Amino acid sequence: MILLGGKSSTEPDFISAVARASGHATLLHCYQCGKCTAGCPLAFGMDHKPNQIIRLLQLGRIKQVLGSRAIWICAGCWTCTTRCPCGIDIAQVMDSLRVLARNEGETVQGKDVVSFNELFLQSVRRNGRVFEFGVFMGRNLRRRKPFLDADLGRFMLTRGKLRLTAERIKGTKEVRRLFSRQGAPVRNPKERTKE
Amino acid sequence: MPRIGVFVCWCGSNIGGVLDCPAIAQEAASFPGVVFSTEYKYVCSDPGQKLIVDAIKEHRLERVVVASCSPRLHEETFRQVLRRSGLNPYFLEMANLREHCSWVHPDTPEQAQRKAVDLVRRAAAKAARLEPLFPGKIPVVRRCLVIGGGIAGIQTALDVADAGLEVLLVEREPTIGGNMVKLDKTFPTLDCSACISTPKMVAAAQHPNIKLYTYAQVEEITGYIGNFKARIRQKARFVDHAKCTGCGTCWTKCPVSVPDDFNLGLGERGAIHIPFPQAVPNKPVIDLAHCRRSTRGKCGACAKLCPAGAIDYEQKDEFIEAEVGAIVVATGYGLFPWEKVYGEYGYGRFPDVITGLMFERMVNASGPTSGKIQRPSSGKEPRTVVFIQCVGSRDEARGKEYCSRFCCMYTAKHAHQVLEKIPGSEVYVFYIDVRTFGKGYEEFYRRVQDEGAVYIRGRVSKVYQDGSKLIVKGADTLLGEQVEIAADMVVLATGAVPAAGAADVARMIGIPQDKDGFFQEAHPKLRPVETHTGGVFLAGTCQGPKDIPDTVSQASGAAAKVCGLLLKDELETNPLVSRVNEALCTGCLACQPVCPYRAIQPVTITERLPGQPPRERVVARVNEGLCQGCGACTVACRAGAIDLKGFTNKQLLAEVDALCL
Amino acid sequence: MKIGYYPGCSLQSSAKEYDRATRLVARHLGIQLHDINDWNCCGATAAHSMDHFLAAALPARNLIIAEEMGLDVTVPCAACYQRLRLAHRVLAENEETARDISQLIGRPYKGKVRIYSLIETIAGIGLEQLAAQVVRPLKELRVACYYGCLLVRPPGTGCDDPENPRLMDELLEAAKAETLDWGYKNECCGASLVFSERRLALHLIRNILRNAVDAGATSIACACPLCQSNLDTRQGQVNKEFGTSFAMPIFYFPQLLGLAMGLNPQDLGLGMHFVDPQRAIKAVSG
Amino acid sequence: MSVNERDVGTTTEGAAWEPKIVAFLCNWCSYAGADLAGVSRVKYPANVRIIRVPCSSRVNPQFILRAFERGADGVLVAGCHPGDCHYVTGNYFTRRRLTLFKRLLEYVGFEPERLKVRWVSASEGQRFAETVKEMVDGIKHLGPQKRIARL
Repeated sequence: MILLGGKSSTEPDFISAVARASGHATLLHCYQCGKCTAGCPLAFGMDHKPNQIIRLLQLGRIKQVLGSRAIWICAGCWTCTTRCPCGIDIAQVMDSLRVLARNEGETVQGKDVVSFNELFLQSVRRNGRVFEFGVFMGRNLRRRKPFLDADLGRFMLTRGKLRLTAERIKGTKEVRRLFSRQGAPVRNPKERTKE
Repeated sequence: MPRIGVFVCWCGSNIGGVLDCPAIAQEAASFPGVVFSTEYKYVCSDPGQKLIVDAIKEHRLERVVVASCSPRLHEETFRQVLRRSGLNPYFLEMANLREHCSWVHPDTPEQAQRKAVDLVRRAAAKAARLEPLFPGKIPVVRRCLVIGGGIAGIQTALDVADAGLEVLLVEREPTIGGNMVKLDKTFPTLDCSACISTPKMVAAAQHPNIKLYTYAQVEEITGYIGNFKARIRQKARFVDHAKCTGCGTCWTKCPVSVPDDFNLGLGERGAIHIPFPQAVPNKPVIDLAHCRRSTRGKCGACAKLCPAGAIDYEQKDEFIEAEVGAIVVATGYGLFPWEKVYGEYGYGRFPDVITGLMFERMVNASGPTSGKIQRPSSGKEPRTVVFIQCVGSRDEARGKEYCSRFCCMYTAKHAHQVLEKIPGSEVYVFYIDVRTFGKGYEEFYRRVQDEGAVYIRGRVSKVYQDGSKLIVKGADTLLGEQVEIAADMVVLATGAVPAAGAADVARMIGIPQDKDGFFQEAHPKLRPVETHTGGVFLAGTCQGPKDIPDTVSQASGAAAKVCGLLLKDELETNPLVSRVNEALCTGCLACQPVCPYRAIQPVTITERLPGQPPRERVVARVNEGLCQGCGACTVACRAGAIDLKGFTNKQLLAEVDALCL
Repeated sequence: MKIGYYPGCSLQSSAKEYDRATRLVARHLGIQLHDINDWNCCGATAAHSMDHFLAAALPARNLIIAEEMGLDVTVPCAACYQRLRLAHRVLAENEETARDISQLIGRPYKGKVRIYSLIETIAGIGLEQLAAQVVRPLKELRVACYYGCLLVRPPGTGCDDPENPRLMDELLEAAKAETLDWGYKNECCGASLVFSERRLALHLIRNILRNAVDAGATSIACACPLCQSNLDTRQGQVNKEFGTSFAMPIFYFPQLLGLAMGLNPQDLGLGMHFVDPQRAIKAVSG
Repeated sequence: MSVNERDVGTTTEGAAWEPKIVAFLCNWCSYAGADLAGVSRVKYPANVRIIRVPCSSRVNPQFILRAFERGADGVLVAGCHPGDCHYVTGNYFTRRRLTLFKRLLEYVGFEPERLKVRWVSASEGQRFAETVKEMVDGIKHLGPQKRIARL
């Protein structure tokens, strides 16, 4: 049951945060044609389909959105954005939702994704580049599945495709400085300013 | 027996590819009366027509049979050929060998051939019995009656009057302006409704060619196209408008206070009142049912105070008889009576559940709240407003099946007005589909969403009062979840229905209504302003729900039709009408009630039979201006006195005989 | 022709053969690739899901360096390409972010660098010139060009029409390969999901392979290390999961161009694939 | 040769018999519907012969009787759908009159299937064709009409 009106459950700050990052004016324009869902290669695996995510956002259903598996299943293929008749950057909305979910600590459904991404960024932060082998091993250790994709690892190793030591760039200091500003707001270029 | 010529057309391979046209022509030559028979590739072509003209001359033909395509296509073409040849154009009969034969029986050419011969024999049999027919001429009264003084009636009246024709504009309310003048702002441009309609009202009232009757009703229409007679009842106003200056003393001092119908009960007015400050005419009427002088026998305040001495409690209804050549019906729409049907929305018991039109009056600066949006229950400003669309519309079970067309847009406009006038307010709109068909409409709808209106796809199931709140139970069908809103005010988008009394108007004029009671146009696409009754046209929402631009367009369309009719010197009548053989008529008048056009009236004739004294008796007579030629009366006549020209009993029986050889 | 080269992390390990083939083909065609000095990871595919600032800032450093070198940039990896393009746009349209990044790195970005996908760069020398280099026409190769997502989307950032990209097809047609019009050329392969939602990703891979087979393809060409490794190395898992028997060689398009230009298959890294491409290569050579 | 010939019944003399049907069609709906069947090339048996009348209410039961007297095996009267009459109410009279007339025929022992009253609009070419087909099939089943003899 969605309760609205008076002391409604809408939280304008949150919606505007998503909107700021994803094209404010157009988010409200969604008329639920479903084209995003129709073209989404992963909609079959989602609990809330992409159009429903937008709908829930229009109604301010934050908990439902952040708690959904869908935002972590989105592969970021941008098919939805490319075809949306309302010009809504749905892929960017999904990205924003993942960022917000992590900020809010709502990552139960996406813990594998977040964990992998953290390892990835740690690697970049440390070396300036991603150390693939390190990330994969780290992931397997975190998930306590040391031999996940071991067949692939073996194959890569025999083809000389897996570096076993990290390569560090010279400008790691600069890269670390960039990391120091994590969380700074970035307005989506698609956002239309209202004035 | 007249001399008949038969012309069989191949229509290229359309007929010639299936039927043996020379064989048909050959066989036709043996039919009674046929003195000439031939075939040709395209009889409708120039050389084909010349063939007929020449044959008429050469063979002294008196009747012509063309066996080709459907008469619905080329009957008029060939009638002109006869006219050019000096024959009466009604001496033509066609056999439909294409649509009814070659095109539908290509697989059975032998049977088709036999059928074709039969069809030509039928045509020849009828042709032998055709009589010359002559269209009559009737004069035209150059005056137009417009029934209904809303924006449609006003627009038609102005356009017709501007063309130099006289107009009688009749409105039953004390002011013209109709529903439009009650509205606040109009979508999608948000221009003020009164600002754009009151100048037109004034223009109509002041136009030298327009005679305005307000507080008046058309009670009877007789006559026919070009020559109608209208009887108009001018209801007693109890105020002599010739003396009244519209100073306003009376209506400010009237001690009576009753719910104001113009404001849909949201405000109050006196017994002597004008509907609204810009009313046209800007002079009051006394509502006798509430006048204290009438109910209690004492008061008379208005009469005492009137400086012009215009109050006349003894005034009586008056009647005006007028001749008009054309009638435009512009009686408008009313609102679906939701209080009788929608118990789940409270049957009108909850004061804060209002209709869209009430909202219009409320948000109108000259309305009962001076433009303040407030809860009728408390006078307080609502914070959360819920709009419910399609109340009465698109509800086959209890309302109307159709879409009322303008509600989506006025609801969007209301949402905009709430958000604009009440900062921080919440607006929810429950809809089934949002239909924004007009120019700039979709853009307006989007703008309202930008302003924060939350649209929820689903129909509200129930509204109930919970303390000072209204609980609205709906569903978001896009999410498949139930929705509950605690609202301060609920606005219902009640659909449009024909104006009260539309059925009486239809009966009075003799025009059909559709299944929903709207007046039926002659053709839904190609004759949208005409009716099946000659000289009667439709304008605006009486024909079906429409928005203001469409209403005004149709009104101007109706005006153009009126001008097209009334600017002629005289009208040609359709000669295919019924006629009474008065010698056979017994005067039983069984024919009269079956006539849909009331074209049959009894007349008294003086009969002089040889050797007897003249005697008077009643017979039926057909008014050829009214008769449309259906022939229903011919069957009702027991004496066989009525026949239909062009489709006579003799002709039809001959056709039957020819087909059943 | 001289151009900056941003290989990206994958081309140093899991997509080594893409790097090798690119460098060989470029040299053969007279394109001088200059590696961006001390380039860093663009952040794909993690940064944009974690932090919008980082998503712009990481690629930005590479753009600043390229600008200092006075070079435009060509990018073989579709993900890196998209990230660099998007960052370029954010820097151009969002002054505040651009200023912050410049301050952190200590050098400004003027927005002069133009970013090309490798496909565009090779196409830039002209299809006729390319055809003139062909010594071993790819006649027997029925190839489905697979563009995936990041190369062509979102519109305005992609290097070709997002719904019906043709650039890669044209390159391979110049090498006399038979290219196919097929429905999945721009569908997602789910590479970014393969570590968290393996089963879903396998679904997408299966669909792409099936559509290519149905269209009559004997091989797939791609321009993205994520797509290639997903379609190639996961084929075994797909076959196991769905009981299929795909054995579709997945090439990087410069490998095929290299073959056509008579370069050594071993040097082009054609022995480094999971699905053995020998049959396809033999068909060409034979 | 044709599909129809397979179904042809025989008279007592043994010659091929094809039922003859007279159809009275109102000018505004049903005649136009039959025209549409032609324009759309919807095929139907060639047994029907059409007489155009302005309105179905012009059809006097006398015409129907005359057709049967002269040997018609069936009569079809078709007009606009009730409520859609070009002449407002004409087809209501048709409905009332012919219902009564049909009962009368039935009462004197005449097969009521031989007289059909149908509503066919100008847009119902298909429906017109189907009506004819249905009627021809039904009358073939009944055999030649002999009950109402020539006077």
